[in-house]
Amino acid sequence: MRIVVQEALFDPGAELSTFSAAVAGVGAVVSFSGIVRDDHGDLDALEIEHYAGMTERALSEQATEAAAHFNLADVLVIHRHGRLSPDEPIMMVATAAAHRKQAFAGADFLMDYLKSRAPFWKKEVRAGSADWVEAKQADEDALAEWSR
Amino acid sequence: MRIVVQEALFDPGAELSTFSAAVAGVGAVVSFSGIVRDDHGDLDALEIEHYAGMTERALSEQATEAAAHFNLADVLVIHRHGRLSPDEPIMMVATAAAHRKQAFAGADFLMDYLKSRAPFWKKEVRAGSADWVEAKQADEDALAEWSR
Amino acid sequence: MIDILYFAWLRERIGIPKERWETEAATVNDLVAELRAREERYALAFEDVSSLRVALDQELSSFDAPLDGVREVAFFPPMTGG
Amino acid sequence: MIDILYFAWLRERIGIPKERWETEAATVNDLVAELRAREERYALAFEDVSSLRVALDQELSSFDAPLDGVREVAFFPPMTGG
Repeated sequence: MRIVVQEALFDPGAELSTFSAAVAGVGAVVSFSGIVRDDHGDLDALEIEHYAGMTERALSEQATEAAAHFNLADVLVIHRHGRLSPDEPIMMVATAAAHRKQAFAGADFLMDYLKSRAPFWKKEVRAGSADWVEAKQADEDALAEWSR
Repeated sequence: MRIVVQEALFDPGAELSTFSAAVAGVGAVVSFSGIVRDDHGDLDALEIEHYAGMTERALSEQATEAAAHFNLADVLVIHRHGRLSPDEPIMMVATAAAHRKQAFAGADFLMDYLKSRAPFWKKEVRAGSADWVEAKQADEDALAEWSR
Repeated sequence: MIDILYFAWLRERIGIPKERWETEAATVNDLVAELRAREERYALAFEDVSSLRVALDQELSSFDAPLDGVREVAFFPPMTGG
Repeated sequence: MIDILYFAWLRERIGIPKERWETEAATVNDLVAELRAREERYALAFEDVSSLRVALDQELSSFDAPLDGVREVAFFPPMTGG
Protein backbone atom coordinates (compact mmCIF):
# COMPACT_ATOMS: atom_id res chain seq x y z
CA MET A 1 0.00 0.00 0.00
CA ARG A 2 1.36 3.39 -0.95
CA ILE A 3 -0.16 6.69 0.21
CA VAL A 4 1.47 9.86 -1.05
CA VAL A 5 0.54 13.49 -0.35
CA GLN A 6 2.78 15.81 -2.30
CA GLU A 7 3.04 19.18 -4.01
CA ALA A 8 5.00 17.85 -6.97
CA LEU A 9 3.49 16.98 -10.33
CA PHE A 10 3.21 13.25 -11.06
CA ASP A 11 2.52 11.09 -14.11
CA PRO A 12 -0.52 8.79 -13.64
CA GLY A 13 0.66 6.49 -16.46
CA ALA A 14 4.10 6.01 -14.93
CA GLU A 15 2.52 5.45 -11.51
CA LEU A 16 0.17 2.84 -13.01
CA SER A 17 3.15 1.03 -14.54
CA THR A 18 4.96 0.92 -11.19
CA PHE A 19 1.82 -0.17 -9.35
CA SER A 20 0.99 -2.88 -11.92
CA ALA A 21 4.53 -4.27 -11.89
CA ALA A 22 4.35 -4.65 -8.10
CA VAL A 23 1.08 -6.62 -8.24
CA ALA A 24 1.89 -8.75 -11.30
CA GLY A 25 -0.34 -11.80 -11.36
CA VAL A 26 -3.19 -10.28 -9.37
CA GLY A 27 -5.61 -10.18 -12.30
CA ALA A 28 -7.43 -6.86 -12.25
CA VAL A 29 -6.14 -3.32 -11.85
CA VAL A 30 -8.36 -0.23 -11.85
CA SER A 31 -7.08 3.33 -11.79
CA PHE A 32 -8.77 6.68 -11.44
CA SER A 33 -7.03 9.97 -12.13
CA GLY A 34 -8.47 13.42 -11.68
CA ILE A 35 -7.32 16.40 -13.73
CA VAL A 36 -7.67 20.14 -12.99
CA ARG A 37 -10.61 21.26 -15.13
CA ASP A 38 -10.90 24.71 -16.61
CA ASP A 39 -14.47 24.59 -17.85
CA HIS A 40 -14.70 28.28 -18.75
CA GLY A 41 -11.16 28.88 -19.95
CA ASP A 42 -10.48 31.45 -17.23
CA LEU A 43 -8.85 29.43 -14.44
CA ASP A 44 -5.39 30.57 -13.39
CA ALA A 45 -4.80 27.93 -10.76
CA LEU A 46 -6.35 25.49 -8.34
CA GLU A 47 -5.02 25.91 -4.81
CA ILE A 48 -5.35 22.87 -2.56
CA GLU A 49 -5.01 23.28 1.20
CA HIS A 50 -4.78 20.23 3.44
CA TYR A 51 -4.53 19.28 7.10
CA ALA A 52 -0.96 18.07 7.08
CA GLY A 53 -1.06 16.15 10.35
CA MET A 54 -4.22 14.31 9.50
CA THR A 55 -4.13 13.68 5.75
CA GLU A 56 -1.77 10.76 5.32
CA ARG A 57 -2.99 8.94 8.40
CA ALA A 58 -6.64 9.35 7.41
CA LEU A 59 -5.90 8.15 3.87
CA SER A 60 -3.93 5.15 5.15
CA GLU A 61 -6.73 4.13 7.51
CA GLN A 62 -9.30 4.39 4.76
CA ALA A 63 -7.16 2.52 2.23
CA THR A 64 -6.59 -0.26 4.77
CA GLU A 65 -10.33 -0.48 5.46
CA ALA A 66 -11.13 -0.52 1.72
CA ALA A 67 -8.50 -3.22 1.12
CA ALA A 68 -10.11 -5.46 3.72
CA HIS A 69 -13.68 -4.75 2.64
CA PHE A 70 -13.16 -5.18 -1.12
CA ASN A 71 -10.47 -7.87 -0.96
CA LEU A 72 -7.85 -5.65 -2.57
CA ALA A 73 -4.34 -7.00 -3.00
CA ASP A 74 -2.91 -3.49 -3.12
CA VAL A 75 -3.93 0.18 -3.07
CA LEU A 76 -2.23 3.35 -4.31
CA VAL A 77 -3.40 6.86 -3.40
CA ILE A 78 -1.60 10.00 -4.59
CA HIS A 79 -3.06 13.42 -3.77
CA ARG A 80 -1.43 16.76 -4.46
CA HIS A 81 -1.67 19.99 -2.50
CA GLY A 82 -0.40 23.52 -3.19
CA ARG A 83 -0.87 25.47 -6.41
CA LEU A 84 -1.90 23.43 -9.49
CA SER A 85 -2.36 24.56 -13.11
CA PRO A 86 -5.22 23.59 -15.42
CA ASP A 87 -4.81 20.16 -17.05
CA GLU A 88 -2.41 18.95 -14.37
CA PRO A 89 -3.27 15.74 -12.51
CA ILE A 90 -4.71 16.40 -9.03
CA MET A 91 -4.80 12.89 -7.65
CA MET A 92 -5.04 9.23 -8.49
CA VAL A 93 -6.23 6.01 -6.93
CA ALA A 94 -5.30 2.52 -8.11
CA THR A 95 -6.57 -0.81 -6.82
CA ALA A 96 -5.57 -4.39 -7.57
CA ALA A 97 -7.78 -7.41 -6.92
CA ALA A 98 -8.33 -10.96 -8.09
CA HIS A 99 -11.71 -10.02 -9.55
CA ARG A 100 -12.62 -6.95 -11.57
CA LYS A 101 -15.77 -6.00 -9.67
CA GLN A 102 -13.75 -5.74 -6.46
CA ALA A 103 -11.08 -3.58 -8.10
CA PHE A 104 -13.78 -1.29 -9.56
CA ALA A 105 -15.74 -1.03 -6.30
CA GLY A 106 -12.61 -0.40 -4.24
CA ALA A 107 -11.46 2.48 -6.46
CA ASP A 108 -14.98 3.93 -6.70
CA PHE A 109 -15.40 3.83 -2.91
CA LEU A 110 -11.98 5.39 -2.26
CA MET A 111 -12.86 8.24 -4.62
CA ASP A 112 -16.15 8.86 -2.79
CA TYR A 113 -14.25 8.86 0.47
CA LEU A 114 -11.59 11.28 -0.86
CA LYS A 115 -14.25 13.69 -2.15
CA SER A 116 -16.06 14.04 1.19
CA ARG A 117 -13.85 12.85 4.04
CA ALA A 118 -10.19 13.45 3.25
CA PRO A 119 -9.05 16.82 4.66
CA PHE A 120 -8.44 18.74 1.44
CA TRP A 121 -9.99 22.05 0.39
CA LYS A 122 -9.88 23.49 -3.11
CA LYS A 123 -9.85 27.14 -4.13
CA GLU A 124 -10.27 28.27 -7.72
CA VAL A 125 -8.10 31.25 -8.58
CA ARG A 126 -9.18 33.43 -11.50
CA ALA A 127 -8.28 36.96 -12.58
CA GLY A 128 -9.80 39.11 -9.84
CA SER A 129 -11.35 36.32 -7.77
CA ALA A 130 -10.49 33.36 -5.59
CA ASP A 131 -13.35 31.08 -4.59
CA TRP A 132 -13.42 28.09 -2.29
CA VAL A 133 -15.03 25.15 -4.06
CA GLU A 134 -18.26 24.16 -2.35
CA ALA A 135 -18.84 20.58 -1.29
CA LYS A 136 -21.48 18.83 -3.37
CA GLN A 137 -24.45 17.03 -1.90
CA ALA A 138 -24.04 14.45 -4.67
CA ASP A 139 -20.65 13.51 -3.21
CA GLU A 140 -22.14 13.05 0.27
CA ASP A 141 -24.92 10.95 -1.25
CA ALA A 142 -22.43 8.84 -3.19
CA LEU A 143 -20.52 8.03 -0.01
CA ALA A 144 -23.75 7.25 1.88
CA GLU A 145 -24.66 4.68 -0.81
CA TRP A 146 -21.84 2.40 0.40
CA SER A 147 -23.41 2.00 3.85
CA ARG A 148 -26.85 1.09 2.55
CA MET B 1 -11.89 6.60 -29.69
CA ARG B 2 -9.24 3.96 -30.18
CA ILE B 3 -9.97 0.24 -30.53
CA VAL B 4 -7.01 -2.06 -30.92
CA VAL B 5 -6.94 -5.85 -31.31
CA GLN B 6 -3.37 -7.08 -31.41
CA GLU B 7 -1.04 -9.96 -30.62
CA ALA B 8 1.76 -7.75 -29.37
CA LEU B 9 2.45 -7.02 -25.72
CA PHE B 10 1.50 -3.52 -24.56
CA ASP B 11 2.19 -1.36 -21.49
CA PRO B 12 -1.02 -0.24 -19.74
CA GLY B 13 0.81 2.63 -18.00
CA ALA B 14 2.19 4.01 -21.26
CA GLU B 15 -1.23 3.64 -22.89
CA LEU B 16 -2.84 5.50 -19.98
CA SER B 17 -0.33 8.34 -20.41
CA THR B 18 -1.12 8.64 -24.13
CA PHE B 19 -4.87 8.44 -23.51
CA SER B 20 -4.76 11.02 -20.68
CA ALA B 21 -2.68 13.47 -22.73
CA ALA B 22 -5.25 13.33 -25.53
CA VAL B 23 -8.16 14.15 -23.18
CA ALA B 24 -6.37 16.76 -21.05
CA GLY B 25 -8.92 18.93 -19.28
CA VAL B 26 -11.69 16.34 -19.24
CA GLY B 27 -11.59 15.82 -15.49
CA ALA B 28 -11.88 12.10 -14.79
CA VAL B 29 -10.06 9.14 -16.30
CA VAL B 30 -10.67 5.52 -15.29
CA SER B 31 -8.65 2.57 -16.54
CA PHE B 32 -9.00 -1.15 -16.15
CA SER B 33 -6.27 -3.60 -17.06
CA GLY B 34 -6.48 -7.37 -16.92
CA ILE B 35 -3.43 -9.56 -16.36
CA VAL B 36 -2.94 -13.27 -17.14
CA ARG B 37 -3.37 -15.02 -13.79
CA ASP B 38 -1.57 -18.16 -12.83
CA ASP B 39 -3.43 -19.06 -9.65
CA HIS B 40 -1.84 -22.48 -9.22
CA GLY B 41 1.63 -21.77 -10.53
CA ASP B 42 1.28 -24.28 -13.38
CA LEU B 43 0.08 -22.19 -16.32
CA ASP B 44 2.32 -22.28 -19.39
CA ALA B 45 0.27 -19.91 -21.51
CA LEU B 46 -3.12 -18.40 -22.17
CA GLU B 47 -4.19 -18.79 -25.79
CA ILE B 48 -6.80 -16.31 -27.01
CA GLU B 49 -8.74 -17.02 -30.20
CA HIS B 50 -10.92 -14.34 -31.75
CA TYR B 51 -13.30 -13.82 -34.65
CA ALA B 52 -11.12 -11.51 -36.69
CA GLY B 53 -13.81 -10.13 -38.97
CA MET B 54 -16.17 -9.31 -36.16
CA THR B 55 -14.01 -8.26 -33.20
CA GLU B 56 -12.97 -4.70 -33.99
CA ARG B 57 -16.32 -3.75 -35.44
CA ALA B 58 -18.22 -5.18 -32.45
CA LEU B 59 -15.89 -3.41 -30.03
CA SER B 60 -16.23 -0.11 -31.90
CA GLU B 61 -20.01 -0.32 -31.89
CA GLN B 62 -20.08 -1.06 -28.20
CA ALA B 63 -17.59 1.68 -27.34
CA THR B 64 -19.65 4.19 -29.35
CA GLU B 65 -22.81 3.12 -27.57
CA ALA B 66 -21.11 3.33 -24.15
CA ALA B 67 -19.71 6.78 -24.98
CA ALA B 68 -23.21 8.07 -25.78
CA HIS B 69 -24.87 6.38 -22.81
CA PHE B 70 -22.33 7.38 -20.16
CA ASN B 71 -21.35 10.76 -21.63
CA LEU B 72 -17.76 9.70 -22.23
CA ALA B 73 -15.39 12.15 -23.89
CA ASP B 74 -13.16 9.32 -25.07
CA VAL B 75 -12.76 5.54 -24.92
CA LEU B 76 -9.76 3.25 -25.36
CA VAL B 77 -10.02 -0.53 -25.75
CA ILE B 78 -6.99 -2.76 -26.28
CA HIS B 79 -7.44 -6.55 -26.41
CA ARG B 80 -4.77 -9.09 -27.25
CA HIS B 81 -5.11 -12.43 -28.98
CA GLY B 82 -2.63 -15.25 -29.64
CA ARG B 83 -0.37 -16.85 -27.04
CA LEU B 84 0.13 -14.91 -23.78
CA SER B 85 2.38 -15.70 -20.82
CA PRO B 86 1.43 -15.45 -17.13
CA ASP B 87 1.62 -11.88 -15.72
CA GLU B 88 1.32 -10.30 -19.17
CA PRO B 89 -1.48 -7.77 -19.72
CA ILE B 90 -4.44 -9.26 -21.63
CA MET B 91 -6.48 -6.15 -22.26
CA MET B 92 -7.30 -2.71 -21.04
CA VAL B 93 -10.16 -0.24 -21.15
CA ALA B 94 -9.90 3.48 -20.41
CA THR B 95 -12.67 6.06 -20.25
CA ALA B 96 -12.63 9.83 -19.86
CA ALA B 97 -15.59 11.88 -18.68
CA ALA B 98 -16.41 15.19 -17.01
CA HIS B 99 -17.64 13.38 -13.91
CA ARG B 100 -16.05 10.43 -12.12
CA LYS B 101 -19.20 8.31 -11.77
CA GLN B 102 -19.63 8.34 -15.56
CA ALA B 103 -16.01 7.36 -16.16
CA PHE B 104 -16.32 4.50 -13.63
CA ALA B 105 -19.66 3.25 -14.98
CA GLY B 106 -18.47 3.42 -18.61
CA ALA B 107 -15.36 1.35 -17.90
CA ASP B 108 -17.27 -1.12 -15.72
CA PHE B 109 -19.93 -1.60 -18.41
CA LEU B 110 -17.38 -2.04 -21.20
CA MET B 111 -15.64 -4.73 -19.12
CA ASP B 112 -18.94 -6.58 -18.60
CA TYR B 113 -19.56 -6.37 -22.32
CA LEU B 114 -16.07 -7.61 -23.19
CA LYS B 115 -16.43 -10.59 -20.84
CA SER B 116 -19.66 -11.89 -22.36
CA ARG B 117 -20.20 -10.40 -25.81
CA ALA B 118 -16.88 -9.69 -27.51
CA PRO B 119 -15.84 -12.65 -29.69
CA PHE B 120 -12.82 -13.89 -27.77
CA TRP B 121 -12.22 -17.37 -26.37
CA LYS B 122 -9.51 -18.27 -23.86
CA LYS B 123 -7.69 -21.56 -23.50
CA GLU B 124 -5.42 -22.34 -20.56
CA VAL B 125 -2.37 -24.34 -21.55
CA ARG B 126 -0.66 -26.40 -18.86
CA ALA B 127 1.78 -29.29 -18.95
CA GLY B 128 -0.30 -32.14 -20.37
CA SER B 129 -3.57 -30.25 -20.75
CA ALA B 130 -5.25 -27.44 -22.65
CA ASP B 131 -8.66 -26.35 -21.43
CA TRP B 132 -11.09 -23.85 -22.84
CA VAL B 133 -12.11 -21.39 -20.14
CA GLU B 134 -15.82 -21.70 -19.38
CA ALA B 135 -18.05 -18.66 -19.46
CA LYS B 136 -19.23 -17.60 -16.02
CA GLN B 137 -22.86 -17.04 -15.12
CA ALA B 138 -21.67 -14.16 -12.92
CA ASP B 139 -20.44 -12.37 -16.05
CA GLU B 140 -23.80 -12.81 -17.78
CA ASP B 141 -25.55 -11.56 -14.65
CA ALA B 142 -23.23 -8.54 -14.42
CA LEU B 143 -24.08 -7.54 -18.00
CA ALA B 144 -27.81 -8.07 -17.40
CA GLU B 145 -27.63 -5.63 -14.45
CA TRP B 146 -27.07 -2.73 -16.87
CA SER B 147 -30.46 -3.25 -18.56
CA ARG B 148 -32.43 -3.36 -15.31
CA MET C 1 -23.68 -20.78 -50.76
CA ILE C 2 -22.78 -19.52 -47.32
CA ASP C 3 -19.58 -19.45 -45.32
CA ILE C 4 -19.79 -21.26 -42.00
CA LEU C 5 -17.18 -20.46 -39.32
CA TYR C 6 -16.44 -22.38 -36.12
CA PHE C 7 -14.51 -21.13 -33.09
CA ALA C 8 -12.91 -22.48 -29.92
CA TRP C 9 -13.92 -26.05 -28.90
CA LEU C 10 -16.54 -26.15 -31.64
CA ARG C 11 -13.78 -25.60 -34.24
CA GLU C 12 -11.69 -28.32 -32.60
CA ARG C 13 -14.58 -30.83 -32.54
CA ILE C 14 -15.56 -30.25 -36.13
CA GLY C 15 -11.93 -30.12 -37.17
CA ILE C 16 -12.04 -27.09 -39.48
CA PRO C 17 -12.30 -23.34 -38.87
CA LYS C 18 -14.38 -22.56 -41.94
CA GLU C 19 -16.26 -24.14 -44.83
CA ARG C 20 -18.58 -23.18 -47.69
CA TRP C 21 -21.96 -24.88 -47.67
CA GLU C 22 -24.83 -25.04 -50.12
CA THR C 23 -28.08 -24.66 -48.25
CA GLU C 24 -31.74 -23.78 -48.62
CA ALA C 25 -32.23 -23.63 -44.82
CA ALA C 26 -34.72 -20.93 -43.84
CA THR C 27 -33.40 -20.37 -40.31
CA VAL C 28 -30.30 -21.03 -38.23
CA ASN C 29 -32.12 -23.93 -36.55
CA ASP C 30 -32.80 -25.48 -39.97
CA LEU C 31 -29.13 -25.10 -40.88
CA VAL C 32 -28.10 -26.76 -37.60
CA ALA C 33 -30.44 -29.69 -38.40
CA GLU C 34 -28.78 -30.06 -41.83
CA LEU C 35 -25.29 -30.01 -40.33
CA ARG C 36 -26.19 -32.52 -37.60
CA ALA C 37 -27.38 -34.93 -40.27
CA ARG C 38 -24.07 -34.76 -42.16
CA GLU C 39 -21.65 -36.60 -39.94
CA GLU C 40 -21.16 -37.87 -36.40
CA ARG C 41 -18.74 -35.01 -35.50
CA TYR C 42 -21.35 -32.42 -36.46
CA ALA C 43 -24.06 -34.29 -34.58
CA LEU C 44 -21.85 -34.29 -31.48
CA ALA C 45 -20.72 -30.68 -31.84
CA PHE C 46 -24.29 -29.42 -32.21
CA GLU C 47 -25.80 -31.79 -29.66
CA ASP C 48 -26.76 -28.96 -27.28
CA VAL C 49 -27.30 -25.65 -29.08
CA SER C 50 -28.21 -23.97 -25.79
CA SER C 51 -24.47 -24.05 -25.06
CA LEU C 52 -23.70 -22.32 -28.37
CA ARG C 53 -23.93 -18.80 -29.79
CA VAL C 54 -24.41 -17.73 -33.39
CA ALA C 55 -23.46 -14.63 -35.37
CA LEU C 56 -24.98 -13.78 -38.75
CA ASP C 57 -22.78 -11.62 -40.95
CA GLN C 58 -20.73 -10.82 -37.85
CA GLU C 59 -23.62 -9.69 -35.66
CA LEU C 60 -24.74 -11.75 -32.65
CA SER C 61 -28.08 -13.34 -33.46
CA SER C 62 -30.39 -16.15 -32.38
CA PHE C 63 -31.04 -19.70 -33.57
CA ASP C 64 -34.54 -18.89 -34.81
CA ALA C 65 -33.32 -16.00 -36.98
CA PRO C 66 -33.94 -16.27 -40.77
CA LEU C 67 -31.00 -16.82 -43.11
CA ASP C 68 -32.33 -14.66 -46.00
CA GLY C 69 -29.40 -12.94 -47.65
CA VAL C 70 -26.94 -14.01 -44.95
CA ARG C 71 -23.48 -14.74 -46.31
CA GLU C 72 -21.54 -15.70 -43.20
CA VAL C 73 -22.75 -17.79 -40.26
CA ALA C 74 -20.45 -18.27 -37.26
CA PHE C 75 -21.01 -20.78 -34.45
CA PHE C 76 -19.13 -20.66 -31.17
CA PRO C 77 -19.34 -21.31 -27.43
CA PRO C 78 -20.13 -18.42 -25.05
CA MET C 79 -17.41 -15.79 -25.24
CA THR C 80 -14.72 -15.51 -22.58
CA GLY C 81 -12.96 -12.26 -23.38
CA GLY C 82 -11.74 -9.51 -21.09
CA MET D 1 -4.35 24.30 26.87
CA ILE D 2 -5.43 22.99 23.49
CA ASP D 3 -4.31 23.74 19.94
CA ILE D 4 -7.09 25.01 17.69
CA LEU D 5 -6.60 24.80 13.92
CA TYR D 6 -8.64 26.48 11.18
CA PHE D 7 -8.71 25.59 7.49
CA ALA D 8 -9.94 27.02 4.18
CA TRP D 9 -12.44 29.93 4.43
CA LEU D 10 -12.67 29.49 8.19
CA ARG D 11 -8.92 30.16 8.46
CA GLU D 12 -9.29 33.21 6.22
CA ARG D 13 -12.22 34.62 8.23
CA ILE D 14 -10.53 34.15 11.57
CA GLY D 15 -7.24 35.32 10.14
CA ILE D 16 -4.93 32.72 11.66
CA PRO D 17 -4.28 29.03 10.91
CA LYS D 18 -3.64 27.97 14.50
CA GLU D 19 -3.74 29.17 18.09
CA ARG D 20 -3.35 27.84 21.65
CA TRP D 21 -6.35 28.35 23.89
CA GLU D 22 -6.95 27.84 27.57
CA THR D 23 -10.33 26.20 28.04
CA GLU D 24 -12.46 24.24 30.48
CA ALA D 25 -15.08 23.51 27.79
CA ALA D 26 -16.61 20.06 28.23
CA THR D 27 -17.65 19.55 24.59
CA VAL D 28 -16.89 20.94 21.14
CA ASN D 29 -20.17 22.89 21.28
CA ASP D 30 -19.06 24.50 24.56
CA LEU D 31 -15.73 25.45 22.98
CA VAL D 32 -17.52 26.97 19.99
CA ALA D 33 -19.68 29.06 22.38
CA GLU D 34 -16.50 30.33 24.09
CA LEU D 35 -14.88 31.24 20.79
CA ARG D 36 -18.02 33.00 19.50
CA ALA D 37 -18.01 35.18 22.60
CA ARG D 38 -14.41 36.30 22.01
CA GLU D 39 -14.63 38.57 19.01
CA GLU D 40 -16.85 39.51 16.11
CA ARG D 41 -14.74 37.53 13.58
CA TYR D 42 -15.19 34.32 15.63
CA ALA D 43 -18.91 35.01 16.03
CA LEU D 44 -19.23 35.37 12.26
CA ALA D 45 -17.01 32.40 11.43
CA PHE D 46 -18.95 30.09 13.76
CA GLU D 47 -22.38 31.55 12.96
CA ASP D 48 -23.61 28.31 11.37
CA VAL D 49 -21.85 25.22 12.72
CA SER D 50 -23.98 22.99 10.50
CA SER D 51 -21.75 24.21 7.64
CA LEU D 52 -18.61 23.19 9.55
CA ARG D 53 -16.78 19.99 10.40
CA VAL D 54 -14.56 19.21 13.37
CA ALA D 55 -11.67 16.84 13.98
CA LEU D 56 -10.40 15.92 17.45
CA ASP D 57 -6.77 14.87 17.58
CA GLN D 58 -6.94 14.41 13.78
CA GLU D 59 -10.01 12.18 13.74
CA LEU D 60 -13.32 13.41 12.32
CA SER D 61 -15.75 13.91 15.16
CA SER D 62 -18.99 15.69 16.06
CA PHE D 63 -19.86 18.94 17.82
CA ASP D 64 -21.36 17.18 20.82
CA ALA D 65 -18.20 15.11 21.44
CA PRO D 66 -16.43 15.59 24.80
CA LEU D 67 -13.05 17.31 24.89
CA ASP D 68 -11.54 15.19 27.73
CA GLY D 69 -7.87 14.71 27.01
CA VAL D 70 -8.09 16.21 23.52
CA ARG D 71 -4.99 18.17 22.56
CA GLU D 72 -5.82 19.35 19.04
CA VAL D 73 -9.17 20.59 17.73
CA ALA D 74 -9.51 21.45 14.04
CA PHE D 75 -12.44 23.31 12.49
CA PHE D 76 -13.07 23.44 8.75
CA PRO D 77 -15.73 23.55 6.04
CA PRO D 78 -16.84 20.32 4.33
CA MET D 79 -13.91 18.76 2.50
CA THR D 80 -13.52 19.06 -1.26
CA GLY D 81 -10.72 16.66 -2.10
CA GLY D 82 -10.37 14.22 -4.95
